[in-house]
Amino acid sequence: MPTLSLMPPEFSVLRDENKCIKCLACARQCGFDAQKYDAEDDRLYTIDANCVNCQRCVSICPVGALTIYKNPPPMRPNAYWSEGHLRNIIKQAETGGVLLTGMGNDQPFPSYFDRLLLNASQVTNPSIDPLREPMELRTYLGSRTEPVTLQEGQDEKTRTPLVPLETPIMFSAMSYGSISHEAFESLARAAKEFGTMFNTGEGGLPEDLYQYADHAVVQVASGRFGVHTGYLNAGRIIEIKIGQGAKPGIGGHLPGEKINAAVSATRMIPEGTDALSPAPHHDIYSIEDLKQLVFTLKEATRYQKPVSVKVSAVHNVAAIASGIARAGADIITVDGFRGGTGAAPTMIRDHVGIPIELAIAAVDQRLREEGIRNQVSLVAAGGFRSSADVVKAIALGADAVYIGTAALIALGCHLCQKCYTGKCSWGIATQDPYKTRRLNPEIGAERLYNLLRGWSHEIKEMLGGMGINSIESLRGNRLHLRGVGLNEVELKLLGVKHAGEAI
Amino acid sequence: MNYVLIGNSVAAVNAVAGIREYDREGDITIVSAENYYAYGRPLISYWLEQRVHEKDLPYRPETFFAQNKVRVLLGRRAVRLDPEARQVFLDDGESLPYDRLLLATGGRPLVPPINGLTPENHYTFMTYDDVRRLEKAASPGREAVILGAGPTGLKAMESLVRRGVKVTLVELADRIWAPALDPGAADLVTGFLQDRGVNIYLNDTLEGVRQGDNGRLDLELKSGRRLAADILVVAIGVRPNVELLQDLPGVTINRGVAVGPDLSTGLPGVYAAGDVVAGNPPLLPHAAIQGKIAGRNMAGGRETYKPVLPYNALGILGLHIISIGLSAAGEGYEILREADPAARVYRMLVLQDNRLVGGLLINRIDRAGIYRYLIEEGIEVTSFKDRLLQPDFGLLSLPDNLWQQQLAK
Amino acid sequence: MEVVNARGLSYQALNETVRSLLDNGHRELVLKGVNGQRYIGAGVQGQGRLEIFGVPGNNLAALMDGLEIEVFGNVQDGVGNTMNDGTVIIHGHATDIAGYSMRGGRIFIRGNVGYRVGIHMKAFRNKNPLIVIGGKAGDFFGEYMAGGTLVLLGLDLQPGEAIVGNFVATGMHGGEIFIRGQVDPYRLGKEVKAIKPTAADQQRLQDIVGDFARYFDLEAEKILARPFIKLIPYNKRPYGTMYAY
Amino acid sequence: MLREGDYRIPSGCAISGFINKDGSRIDGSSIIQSIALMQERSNGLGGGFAAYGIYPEYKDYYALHLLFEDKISRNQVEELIKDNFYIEAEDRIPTRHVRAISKAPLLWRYFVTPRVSKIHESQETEENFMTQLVMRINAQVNGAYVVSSGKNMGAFKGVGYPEDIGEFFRLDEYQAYSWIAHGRFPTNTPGWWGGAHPFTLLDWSVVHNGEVSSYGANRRFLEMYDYKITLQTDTEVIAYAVDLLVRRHKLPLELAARVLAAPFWQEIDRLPARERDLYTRLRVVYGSLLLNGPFSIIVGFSGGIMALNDRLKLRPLVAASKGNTLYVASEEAAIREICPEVEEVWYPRGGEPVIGRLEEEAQCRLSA
Amino acid sequence: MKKVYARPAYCMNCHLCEVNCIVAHSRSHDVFRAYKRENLRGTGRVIVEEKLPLSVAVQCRHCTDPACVAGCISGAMVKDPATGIVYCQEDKCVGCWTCVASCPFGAIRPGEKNGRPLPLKCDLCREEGEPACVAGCPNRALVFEERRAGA
Repeated sequence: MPTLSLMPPEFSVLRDENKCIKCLACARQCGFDAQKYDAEDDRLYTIDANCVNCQRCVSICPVGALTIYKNPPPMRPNAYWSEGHLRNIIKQAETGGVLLTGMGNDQPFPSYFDRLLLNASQVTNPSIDPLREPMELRTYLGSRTEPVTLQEGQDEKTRTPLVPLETPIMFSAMSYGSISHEAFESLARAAKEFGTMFNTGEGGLPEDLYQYADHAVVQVASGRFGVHTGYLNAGRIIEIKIGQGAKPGIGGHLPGEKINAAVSATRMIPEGTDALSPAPHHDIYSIEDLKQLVFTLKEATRYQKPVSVKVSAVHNVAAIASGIARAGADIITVDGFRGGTGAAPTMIRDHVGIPIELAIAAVDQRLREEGIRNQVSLVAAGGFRSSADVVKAIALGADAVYIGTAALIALGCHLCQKCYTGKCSWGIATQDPYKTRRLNPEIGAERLYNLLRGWSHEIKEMLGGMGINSIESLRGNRLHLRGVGLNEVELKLLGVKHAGEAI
Repeated sequence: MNYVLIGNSVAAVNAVAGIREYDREGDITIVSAENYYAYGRPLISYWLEQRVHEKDLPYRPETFFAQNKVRVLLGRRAVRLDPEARQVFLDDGESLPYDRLLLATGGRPLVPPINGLTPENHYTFMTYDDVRRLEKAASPGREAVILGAGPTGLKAMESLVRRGVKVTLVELADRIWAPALDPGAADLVTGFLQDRGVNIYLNDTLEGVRQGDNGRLDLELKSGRRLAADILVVAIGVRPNVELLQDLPGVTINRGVAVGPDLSTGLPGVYAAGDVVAGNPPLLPHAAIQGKIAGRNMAGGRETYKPVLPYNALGILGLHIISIGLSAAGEGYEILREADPAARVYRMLVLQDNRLVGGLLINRIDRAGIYRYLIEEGIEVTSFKDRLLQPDFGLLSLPDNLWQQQLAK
Repeated sequence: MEVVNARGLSYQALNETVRSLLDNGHRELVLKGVNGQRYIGAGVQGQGRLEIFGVPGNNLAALMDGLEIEVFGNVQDGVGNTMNDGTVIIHGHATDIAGYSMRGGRIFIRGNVGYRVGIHMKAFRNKNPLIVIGGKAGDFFGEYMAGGTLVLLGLDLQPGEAIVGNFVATGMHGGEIFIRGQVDPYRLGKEVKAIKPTAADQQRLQDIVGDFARYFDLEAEKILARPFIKLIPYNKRPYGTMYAY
Repeated sequence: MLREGDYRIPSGCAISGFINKDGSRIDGSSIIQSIALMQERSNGLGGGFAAYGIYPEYKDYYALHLLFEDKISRNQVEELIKDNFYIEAEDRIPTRHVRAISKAPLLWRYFVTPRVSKIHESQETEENFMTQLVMRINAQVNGAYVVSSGKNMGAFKGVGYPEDIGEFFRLDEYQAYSWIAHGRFPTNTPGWWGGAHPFTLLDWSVVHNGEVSSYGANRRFLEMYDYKITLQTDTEVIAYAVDLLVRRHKLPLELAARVLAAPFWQEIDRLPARERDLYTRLRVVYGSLLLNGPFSIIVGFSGGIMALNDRLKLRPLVAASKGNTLYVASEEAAIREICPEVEEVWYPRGGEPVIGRLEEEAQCRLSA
Repeated sequence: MKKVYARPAYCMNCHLCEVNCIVAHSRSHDVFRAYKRENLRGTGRVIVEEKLPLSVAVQCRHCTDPACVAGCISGAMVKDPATGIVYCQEDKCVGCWTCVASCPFGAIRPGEKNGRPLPLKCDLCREEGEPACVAGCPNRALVFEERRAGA
């Protein structure tokens, strides 16, 4: 590090001394050493340069004495050379490293969710009141055998069982290691309580959480961390992770300092060693290799587990999805470019991949054109911010969605994007035992449950408005969507009409 | 069931509570030699210095006795016990039959035979009556000599000093409060008192008292020193009031009354608690605990009294001292010590075989009870010995299973 | 001993047969006429022994947890993929990605192996995966290795023939690789260094090569007569300094 | 021409139908009478009928009812028909002048049988071959529309009140064992002859009241199975859904009804294991065919009719019987109008199909 | 009886229990006044002990046979027979601190209020229902519940 850093503090913490009672909670809770206490002088002070605006101190302060301000831009405002560009250059000039970041793409690319509007019934057909009438959100994931015959049970020995979800919202893959045991457990508990699924990510399933395995999607990623038959058989769904929306085409490195005893036991690797996930699975260099892994996993679990394949939303995603369906996957998970992550090279996160809305539309359409849509479930992930986003995704053609960032926000995440430092003040993206205990899984699970409850009810309201009382009548029902401010290509890709056009 | 409690102090009151845990209906009679409802005896020094008023003296509110349906006979003395007939006779001839009897007669000040010493020319420091009498004499500017620099003498000293009396302490031992303070601590306290104008004579005692001029006393010490004083307080110890059981077959008197683990005396239905019990330190907590247990056992409980180590908390002129167990031990023990003379802080722990056996804390007494717990339970401290005197010593300094067990209580 | 004729059976049928025989307590199975059936032994837990005659298909012994498999013939890609425990003895060659992400157990290959063999192997607790290769290996040997042991013997090399390809052990951050003979430094990934085996290593090599020789009826002393080099990573965090924090 | 949005909408559609289970055939006057009673439910922008058993002399031929907006389209279609079929008979569909009916298109019918070589060429079953040809005409030939294409049945529909349409098509001259009828109140399709109900495919005919909100989902699902959706109406997708489920996927009609108006999960969860498994699979596999939103339909087919309500019963439906005749209609009065002395009247529950089939004997007689 | 139990696994060392305790035992019941006018900083009746990363709030266990009550020379410290709450009748306390020496948990600290001695110990916010420390614990590291002895 050069002796003189050219990096100006990004934030400034203001303490209202009139309010401050010097309880020192801020200093004890700051994960980034920005809040300090000088016992000798009985004085609290802040080191602005360290502040990442995670809001922990603001939230914990019992008297509301703290405010964090964004500092003015370090240089003359410039629409082209944005502050972000300047900061990145300075950081790299000082370190020579690859820029890292956490959470999802924060760049101002257009959001199609925000350009889609939903329909509602008026007169010619009734809206349905979800408070009064049954409103069904149950969704089954897996490959559907058709036609339905009157024979009982599975039609073929090599057909995997279907998996019900009580709401079409699952918790995205977030590995133990990248997030704390407490965060992980919160997700697991909430998934179980609500009747949906959480996803282990690529870090295995901690022994003490096997009680939630019936609601786990257990991931098999290129690093194969924690993958063994016990793990595969414990989970309800097996997911082969090919790619991740936040960083399509690249692997992941969980730094050795996050590999403590418990993480090491779960990942089944030595403590303190980097956990390196290569960009590709080195046993999958082609679609038929994917089929090989799909069936390796099915054989190893005696066809009792549906296999999902998760890919990033990239340019050719429709064709890739078709290949995945034909490779024997039961579920295709597509992760859009807004997907979050614990750590990704900034340039990759911000510039690779495509929006999930377009990916859903393209994949659903392609699978329908090929007549194989019913062979697979389509799960969408990557930046779902509200129940309206979920409804739009399902209307575009998804069976269900994953929420990751939204779930973390429910747990306390304030999107400071510093997950990769392992210092998370909220006890989420850290293994520091001083911080992980800040997230009581009881509370975490309740907050997640509440989120699912709220969103599910909103979905019911929206469905009811459309005159629909079952989620399957929404799936792929693009007539309930209208675009606003979209050009013809976009409308065509999304398969929707423009607002104002009749059916 | 008919309960008679002889004595009306801490042990008796706690016995009432103990009885009532088991027996809500039985008749309880308290025979009190004093004319007062039970009061905290240590409060007399506070009363004397007017930090506590008469209304605040009662150990329990008067309603306590009514609520617990206790008949209290004030100013009456039990003079004879007939264990065969299960009757106790009072000084006015009344006889009380009992099913269970508690001897909680406490002790009385030990006053040695000294030349010229008469009840009129000295004071003791144990009862409310003692201090009511002393109060009349203790006016500012007068001089007092206190014989004995144990806790009683020190509290008497404090209240007299606070009243403006000039005090001289005479102590037979080589240091004040020798059973509790090791030489280092005694030095600190002595210095503190001397700074506040208290005279202290060690290795000395009173040999003779003479009425001097102007009604003052002329005191002759063993060392030959002569002291003139207006007030003489004798505070050298306590003697158990065992007269009621004296010479009764089946009872062992060894200074105090010997009791079994259930606090029974050997006479059918007769229990004892408090200062009257042999081997019991004349300390309030001990009397309270014994009283409670004796009460329970009298009413059908089957509880064992596990002797509690002596411990004492004493404030003198703003200096706070807590002593626990073998707090003055020296040779043959492992001593951990921290002293900050400027702040008059002294903290010392006494260990034997890696277990705490005593502790002495002056002026920094936070968390003192944890040491007492370690001593009482005989807990091995090897693994956290280095933390014992750290400023942040607390439950978390103990091994995980211990603090977890403590917090689960 | 139960003999299964695999000729013409689909892999589903064959594996189902193998699993149910094992489930029913048969401990020794002989699979005859195997040709291309994949996933044999995949995910099977527990003890037992399979003898395979023919060429088993890809991902033989993948995710396997305890069986012993002896193959009288060559094997294809992915043998021992993510294997947890057990032993695979191959009286022939193996192709690419043998032992990928292997966590435990042992694979002995009499002949050569293909590309990316032993990559991403990891040790865990008492598990320390081992692959011993009689012949030579292709590129990316031991890439990303995080634990375990690779032994490359280079038997039967032609004069001038390289024992191993390029990019040996790139990204390696744990475990150890023993190569009998020398490797040109340019073939090594920048994350590893070659050192001389210690006496303890020699002792282990004796045991390992002893097993190998016993399985394939070779003379261990002769094999051990030639010196080995040992490859180990420089550190456990090969990419620790790559990022701007 | 009156179009939606021109005035307030007081009501919805009307449906009515009956079947003589003994196979006795009656003329179309009573079904006209029945549907006419419910004139308040329609707005003169559509009416139609389907009748079964009307062409006994051509019962082995597909009876193609076609409408053409011009001669060009007729020529195009006839060429297509000649290419693919033997034509046993053809004529203009007889009509009579009705003052309320105007701008009628050209209406023709052809009794045909597909050329075996063409079926082979298509590598399809005969029914699929027929279906695809019908869809090809509807989708590709501008101005032409196949009104019906089943055997021994026919659909008659147009813009106008149903009683006028019946009069126009001289339905009093046809004899059928089952009749279904529809009076229309379109709001979301313009009054076009082809858009009137019933909608048909092969033997299936569907009349329908209500608007399903799942149309987009239903439609996109059916498109996977090569149904060309041209009409933008719920009725069309209902007909195709029934065709897919019953003809192609071989589900009993009763179960097909359980797809269109699926039981709620809470009901399914309470079923005994075997049924639960079946119903779960039905919903999971065919969830996209759930008709969500209000509907009552009558489905006509060779040998029977089925009436069905949506699962919340958001639309009216009444059933009645007398002797061998099963009646279903939007309103009881529409039944009483033609059969005042019904023996039994009932109100089917939401999602519970009412099915009337020809008795076996009648079935044999009719197909003999 | 219902007591406050600490769940150290979730104690995050924020010390807000101390703040809430102080406010609850202040005259004003107002955080600013309690700290800035009444100067009550440091007078919490609950003590957060730290052995980072571990921390835990320690407070009176309201013992069945409280040593502090037995040891109290003035009868100020009592155990309410109805509620089981051990509390100090503040106007009776003379500040001998025998209670401090008695408590095996170190849960009583010597303090003072208005020049009078005051043992700082938890009284379960006698009149408040749920104790303030529990109500205000942001992570449910403190719970107010009935537990079986020995459980």
